[in-house]
Amino acid sequence: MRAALITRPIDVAALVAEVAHPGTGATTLFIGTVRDLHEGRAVTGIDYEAYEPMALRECEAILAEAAERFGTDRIVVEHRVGTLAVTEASIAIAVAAPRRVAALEAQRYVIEAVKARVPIFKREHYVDGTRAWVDNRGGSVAAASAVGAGITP
Amino acid sequence: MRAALITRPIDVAALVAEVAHPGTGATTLFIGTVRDLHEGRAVTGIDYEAYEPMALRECEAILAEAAERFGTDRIVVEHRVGTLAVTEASIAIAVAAPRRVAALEAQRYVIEAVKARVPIFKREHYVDGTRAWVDNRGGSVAAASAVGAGITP
Amino acid sequence: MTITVLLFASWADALGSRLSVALPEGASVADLLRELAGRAVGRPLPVPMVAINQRYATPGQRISMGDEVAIIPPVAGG
Amino acid sequence: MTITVLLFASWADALGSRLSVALPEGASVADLLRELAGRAVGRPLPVPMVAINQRYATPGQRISMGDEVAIIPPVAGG
Repeated sequence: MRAALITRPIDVAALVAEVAHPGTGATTLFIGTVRDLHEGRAVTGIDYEAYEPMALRECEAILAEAAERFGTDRIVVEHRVGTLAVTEASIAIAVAAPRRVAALEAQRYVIEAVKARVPIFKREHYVDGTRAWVDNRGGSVAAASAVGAGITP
Repeated sequence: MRAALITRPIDVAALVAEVAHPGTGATTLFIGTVRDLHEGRAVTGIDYEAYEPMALRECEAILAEAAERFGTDRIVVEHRVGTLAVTEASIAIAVAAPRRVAALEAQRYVIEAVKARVPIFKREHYVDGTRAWVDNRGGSVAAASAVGAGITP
Repeated sequence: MTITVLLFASWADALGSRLSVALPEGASVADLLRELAGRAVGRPLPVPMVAINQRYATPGQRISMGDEVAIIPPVAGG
Repeated sequence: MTITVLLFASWADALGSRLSVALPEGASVADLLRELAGRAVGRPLPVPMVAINQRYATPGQRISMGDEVAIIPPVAGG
């Protein structure tokens, strides 16, 4: 198992090679990429920012959970930080397991958990030159409720 | 969409590149590999044989079903035929979609359907020099019921 | 009528990869399987599917002259 | 007591990426969020989580001197 936050482009072929083993029957690779459209707005790039020590710790916890649950510790995840262009990979997850169900389900577990829990943030750049922080629930800051809503006792 | 049966090693990086698109938010890759153990027996290699025109037709039907169901036609599958060594890839499936759920679910749909329906057969080679045809239900020919069982009216 | 049957894997090992089979006009997939079972008596072969013109066929489906007929042992792709 | 708070994304844009906050001894996460809300009145900030020593904290959890405290806006990894 290995988790990393990196600033260089993700080498997905290296991740697949890293989890390989003669006992492997199935390998899965998930790649998240910056796409050119978000909720109808044309996107030109994304800044990824992380609370790095906690993000790494959460990623490592997620991999340990997946290993325990799906019976394979041949799992690596790399998440990019910094500014990415459209089509660049923001995350890659490679899993190898003796059987396909474990490889498929561990892959899904890891990506869903990363999206839900890991303190990484993104700011989209739009063609009109504006930028906005967005989140995985589909909201942008402008659309979110005011801070007061969440802290009323 | 593209399906192929090939005799050369599968170039998984080329498949990932083939489905790439600026509108892609998630790419999944599934790789099935020959592993060194099957039901406790040490395996040294596998012969894959196909009823080629029907196998290709079934693969294409599966891709069309996945495209319809998950809303992306950026799907390729390659299956190897011939003799493979341990760690070689027998199948690779790459899917790209705007959103991850489609990429994950199309991947799973395609591998499950290929394993269930596509007329491809495999014969395992064991360390003791013997060989046996095996199938995806976990049976080997020696363990299977006699032919008569299936054709009694 | 005489039809040509393609066979694969364990069935090809037992009976060859291509077989000519004489069947009465209007014979069904089940009729063909009964005929082949007679040729494979005592051999440990797995129950196959049958494809007609590269599509899986049902036991009651009729076979016509000129059809491409294939015996499909349990599949193992992936 | 004075604690140092790390902020990210929209919260860092609004209040800076590092803030010193004076809180009474035994203050909770909810107390900290009330204090920060006072500094961000009228700004459209999303409801954050709070982490203490790099683990997500509950609203009732107490903050101690020397804790690493962070404001975590809605996450967007993946």
